[in-house]
Amino acid sequence: MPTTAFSHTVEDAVSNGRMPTRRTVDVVDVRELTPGVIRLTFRDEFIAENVKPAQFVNLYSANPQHLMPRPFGVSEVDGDDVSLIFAVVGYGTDEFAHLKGGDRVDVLGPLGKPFDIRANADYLLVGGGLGIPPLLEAAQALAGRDDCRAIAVLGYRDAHFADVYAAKYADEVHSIDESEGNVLTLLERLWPGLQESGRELIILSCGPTPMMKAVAEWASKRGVDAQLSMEQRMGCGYGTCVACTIDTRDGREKVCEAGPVFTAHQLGWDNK
Amino acid sequence: MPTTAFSHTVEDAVSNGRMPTRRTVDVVDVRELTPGVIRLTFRDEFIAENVKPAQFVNLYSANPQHLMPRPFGVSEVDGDDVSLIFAVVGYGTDEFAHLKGGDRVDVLGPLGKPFDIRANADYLLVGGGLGIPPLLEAAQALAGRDDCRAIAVLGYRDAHFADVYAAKYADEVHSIDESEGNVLTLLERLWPGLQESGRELIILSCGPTPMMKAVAEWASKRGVDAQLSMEQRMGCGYGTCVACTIDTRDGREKVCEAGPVFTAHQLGWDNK
Amino acid sequence: MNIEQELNETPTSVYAPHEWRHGTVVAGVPWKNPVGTASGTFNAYACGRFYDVSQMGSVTTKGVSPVEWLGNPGVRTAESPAATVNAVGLQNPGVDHYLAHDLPYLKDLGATVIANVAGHCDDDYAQVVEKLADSDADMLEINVSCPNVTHGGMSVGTDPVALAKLMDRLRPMTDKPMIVKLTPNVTDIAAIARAAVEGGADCLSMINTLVGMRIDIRTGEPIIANRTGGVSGPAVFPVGLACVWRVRAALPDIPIIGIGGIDSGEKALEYLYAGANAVEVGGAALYDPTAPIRVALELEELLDSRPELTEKLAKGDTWR
Amino acid sequence: MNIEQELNETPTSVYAPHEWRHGTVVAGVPWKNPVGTASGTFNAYACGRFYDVSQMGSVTTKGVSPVEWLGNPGVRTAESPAATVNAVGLQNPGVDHYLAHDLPYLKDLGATVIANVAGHCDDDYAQVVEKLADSDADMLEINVSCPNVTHGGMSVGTDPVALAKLMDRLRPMTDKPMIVKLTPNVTDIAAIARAAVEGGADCLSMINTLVGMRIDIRTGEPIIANRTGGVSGPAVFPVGLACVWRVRAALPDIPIIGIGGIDSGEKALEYLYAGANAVEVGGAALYDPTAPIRVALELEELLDSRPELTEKLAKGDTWR
Ligand SMILES: Cc1cc2nc3c(=O)[nH]c(=O)nc-3n(C[C@H](O)[C@H](O)[C@H](O)COP(=O)(O)OP(=O)(O)OC[C@H]3O[C@@H](n4cnc5c(N)ncnc54)[C@H](O)[C@@H]3O)c2cc1C
Ligand SMILES: Cc1cc2nc3c(=O)[nH]c(=O)nc-3n(C[C@H](O)[C@H](O)[C@H](O)COP(=O)(O)OP(=O)(O)OC[C@H]3O[C@@H](n4cnc5c(N)ncnc54)[C@H](O)[C@@H]3O)c2cc1C
Ligand SMILES: Cc1cc2nc3c(=O)[nH]c(=O)nc-3n(C[C@H](O)[C@H](O)[C@H](O)COP(=O)(O)O)c2cc1C
Ligand SMILES: Cc1cc2nc3c(=O)[nH]c(=O)nc-3n(C[C@H](O)[C@H](O)[C@H](O)COP(=O)(O)O)c2cc1C
Ligand code: FES
Ligand code: FES
Repeated sequence: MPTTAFSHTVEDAVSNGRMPTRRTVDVVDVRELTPGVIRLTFRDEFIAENVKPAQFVNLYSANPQHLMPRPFGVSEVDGDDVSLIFAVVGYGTDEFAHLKGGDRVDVLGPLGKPFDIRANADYLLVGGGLGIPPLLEAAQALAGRDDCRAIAVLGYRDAHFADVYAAKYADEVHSIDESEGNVLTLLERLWPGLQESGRELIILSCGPTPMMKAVAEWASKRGVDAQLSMEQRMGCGYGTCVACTIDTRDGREKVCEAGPVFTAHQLGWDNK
Repeated sequence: MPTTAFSHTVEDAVSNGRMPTRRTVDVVDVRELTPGVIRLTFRDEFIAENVKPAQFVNLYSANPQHLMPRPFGVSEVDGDDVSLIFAVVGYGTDEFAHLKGGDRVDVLGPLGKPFDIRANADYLLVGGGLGIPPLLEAAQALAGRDDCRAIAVLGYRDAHFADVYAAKYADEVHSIDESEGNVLTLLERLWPGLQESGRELIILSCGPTPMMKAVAEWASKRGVDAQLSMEQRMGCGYGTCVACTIDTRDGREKVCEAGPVFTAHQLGWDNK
Repeated sequence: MNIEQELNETPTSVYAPHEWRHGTVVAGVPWKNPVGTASGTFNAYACGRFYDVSQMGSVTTKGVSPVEWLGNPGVRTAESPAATVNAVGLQNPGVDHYLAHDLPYLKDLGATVIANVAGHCDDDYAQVVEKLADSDADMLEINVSCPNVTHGGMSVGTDPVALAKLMDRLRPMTDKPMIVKLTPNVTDIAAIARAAVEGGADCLSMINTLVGMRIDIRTGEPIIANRTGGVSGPAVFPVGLACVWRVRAALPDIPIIGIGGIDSGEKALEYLYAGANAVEVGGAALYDPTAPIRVALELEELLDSRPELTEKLAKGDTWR
Repeated sequence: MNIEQELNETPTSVYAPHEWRHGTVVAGVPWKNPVGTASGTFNAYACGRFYDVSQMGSVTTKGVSPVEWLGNPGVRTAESPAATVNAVGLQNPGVDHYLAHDLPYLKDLGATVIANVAGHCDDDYAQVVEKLADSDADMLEINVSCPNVTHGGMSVGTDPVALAKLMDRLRPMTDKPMIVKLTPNVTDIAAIARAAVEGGADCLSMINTLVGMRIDIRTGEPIIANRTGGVSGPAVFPVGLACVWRVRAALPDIPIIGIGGIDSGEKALEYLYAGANAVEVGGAALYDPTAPIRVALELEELLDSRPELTEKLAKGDTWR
């Protein structure tokens, strides 16, 4: 009952030099891309203005028995509209999948350390399944730039649900599903043409851990730097609880704060 | 997530000879009668058809941190529409007060033992504050009958929020607020005229315990039977948890099952 | 994978009769399904209005004492987050009334009945067990874990020596399977469990309620007249689960009935994976009268796709 | 009466500086208001992005050990109804890092700092206390109640003899007020509390987390790598409240910091009425970063209409 009397507005936070806390935002659109895969769009000016590729937002269930954050990478920003793409895997994602435009949902963000996008480079955006959303956001960030190329390399189990979003921003979209192979198949195929521009080639990747590991090793063998966006169960998503750690060469690090992006070297996946 | 695959329909229950369990119903109307006093109407055919005066229904919060039943006497039935009148006193009533037509709410009922309404009698419906709602329902039940008269005697703190509903059904409505006195003041005033019909006079009463006790003693002195609708904190509302007991001459009884209606004699308030 | 997809889409009635597909055996007693009702949240007549109580794996009746007990006065219940706090204090009409009314009523319906035995001292427990020894009850559950009585109840269930002594006395009095119901309000539940088993318990059930309270901020005083009460409901789920897990690790062979916070088939299944032989639904019935039968039906659908588990259950074995 | 009406309708900012109206004194240390942050759910840098942490009554930092600890592997957290289950295992960079970074950072901000002390054995605790003895920390909190480490932690906090022995060693090492943080996972919390006070504790804080767990029904295995973890959040509120109530009844004079499930000013107030001197907000910060400061502001409004209580608090006295 009482929490209503307190001001949580974004303006109040920003004018006091703070990051806005958890807040309720309007859901703009929810659609099913392929069975069990949902694209949800909500409106939040603060996130829309500040989010960078591979940063994530926490969504919160409207059911107060389900308190924990549900972190999702941002896949696209359009004005003040922020989109996520997620798979229905449990209680929270099932609840969010049943939201519709006009409903409301609680969010926090943007959170985490983004991909390090440098000038004058070619980017291979290597995504697998529900790891693809942050790479769409990376494609969008790269779309405006003359000094960079974005080549999306996407692997799916079956339906190529994200190709249409990748195609909006990436210079090239290559995708594959399990009937034909995986992202490594595509990388092998593309490799000969990739060195032509003479620019540095950088891999940004997100997907299942075995896939990212294989991608990192593939990259390492070819002297290509790779940045990998990791997942871990989170207690808070903003660095206060130390629940979300993974082991890196720098020690046991928080995925929500030191990550989600780590270099292949940090993860020890570069065979060095 | 999973509870949806099970059938809880009223028809299913009735056809199997069972009482329907907790179910979600449509809210038809919510209005504030006086500050902090709400009249809520929902649609439920089963309750509308079966409820008797002083029976109650459980409402449940939509917030799963608030699991306990909120019992409310039914104040009026109109077709399939069931109305309650309640004061905002805590979490649940505050939540229900903010519902509006078109929302949904979970209910269980009708529950408890009703007033014993016998033929050929005059009824004094003596209510105080938020004890008035079940007496409105009693007035409605008596309204159709030629062999009975219903005389409402209503006490309020200030605003006479229920008079308009009492007047729809009762033969007479007398009301008073604290600036002038209490229901005893009215009873004293009415007493000389009450014996004229020659029919048995019966008091049905609901309100704060001290008021009901005073009414019972007033009645006892005059040889008038009194039935009193009691309140107790409830764990279930349907007789399974033994949380809601009060002490009576018959022992420690469940208010939700042996009551809420008890006779003045059962309560030991008849000085016999 | 969406858990929801594991559930049958055809509505199953909580009211209609049902052919159970996955029965089990608990300490030698067959249960139609692995879901019972917990003591104190089940009343044969009240619950029977809503569903056919004989459809449950078992039903456990309210704690019964040698003579009528009036329980605690005043307000007995308060809400807490995802839970309730109760201090009924074992009000019941006594064992003779139980033998004359509730027990025959339930047996006539065809229910598998566990009689929950309450006492303020060893003599009380012994008197009740003596009267139930040759009754129609299928199992006896010795409640040494009620937090809301001053004597007996939890004071025995927190002391392995006192518990062993009590069991030494009760065990020879009957051939019926004897369950000891444990409290989570102890430093080492495995030690208490061991004492119960050494004393001859055929089965353990856990958990009873956690000690808790609420205060009314209008008055600054406790809401419940007894001041503290027992916390039950979804909030206690992870605590009950950990108790079963620990006791299973300490005692690989003793049958265990898992109780605490179960309000869905999934939660029941977690208890089975933690090593319980069966489960009971308690507080969920307070806000959803058909919760016990719904949980049984939900669990059944989840078990349909888990043949390794149902094979074990059918033999009275456990997952771990 | 509508509780909501007790709250000021003018929005109060969780971000802006605030003049506190109701301070208190805990074991001789002034707090700006009676609300602190609980250990392990507060990180100076992470929380400081959202609100001015120096505005809290106090802040308690994460358990600190003699050297860096890596904590538990793998998945460390799981959801449970109105709660979370965590098994971090006291990961921290060690006391030297703490003295070089976190502590000066917080003191520079003007925060009242409680340093939470962790150890696997008595020597560990002693090494940390020795280093903190002359530090800028305002209070030391000896964490003998972490359920997620194999040695030390809860094993000391469940044994009055071991606890008294530890306190005998630590007490003479510093003049700083020493808080002992108690676990609810014991049969008799008052006995442990007494041992702590006899060993020289200036203050008690309670509760740490309840032992609990969750199992993934897809695999049948525990979600958390450590298998069991500590339950915190709204679900544990009535348990924490009852612990404070019982310890206050047993020890009328010892300062107590109430912790467990606090997510609103009302819940904080219940702890004060149960006899706590002050409270701390833990798990609520995990799903609402500004929960601690919001609770402090909500409590302040509730205290405005309770002068008898605020007078006591101002003197460091308690309601009961
Ligand atoms: C940085 C980050 C970015 C992510 N981005 C995406 C994305 O863009 N699209 C997408 O489909 N998924 C993404 N995930 C995974 C997503 O967070 C989980 O699928 C989701 O939280 C599951 O919630 P649930 O309530 O349905 O599952 P439940 O099992 O009901 O959730 C219970 C708890 O476990 C946590 N949890 C369950 N599964 C996971 C998981 N795989 N990873 C982390 N936490 C989990 C939940 O957050 C919640 O706290 C991301 C995870 C992280 C850490
Ligand atoms: C048989 C019966 C009929 C009732 N009929 C009416 C009515 O017609 N109109 C009306 O205004 N009120 C009625 N009440 C009282 C009403 O149930 C409570 O005011 C209401 O439950 C308070 O809920 P809350 O969530 O706002 O309070 P909270 O304090 O948030 O509720 C917490 C718990 O305490 C219980 N509780 C709190 N106050 C009371 C109380 N006074 N009596 C019983 N339980 C309480 C709640 O049901 C809930 O379980 C009736 C009570 C009973 C027992
Ligand atoms: C109102 C109430 C009364 C109870 N009475 C008894 C009892 O008589 N005997 C007993 O062994 N347990 C009793 N219990 C404990 C429950 O059987 C069960 O162990 C506990 O509530 C935990 O399960 P739950 O979370 O599913 O409710 C009672 C619980 C409640 C809520
Ligand atoms: C993620 C997490 C980490 C914790 N770490 C510590 C710790 O290092 N030291 C400690 O004394 N308590 C620790 N605790 C316990 C809390 O300080 C607090 O006592 C407990 O969570 C109960 O309060 P709550 O319900 O408000 O969370 C931790 C709790 C959580 C949730
Ligand atoms: S999730 Fe809490 S620190 Fe990362
Ligand atoms: S409220 Fe449960 S028996 Fe009356």
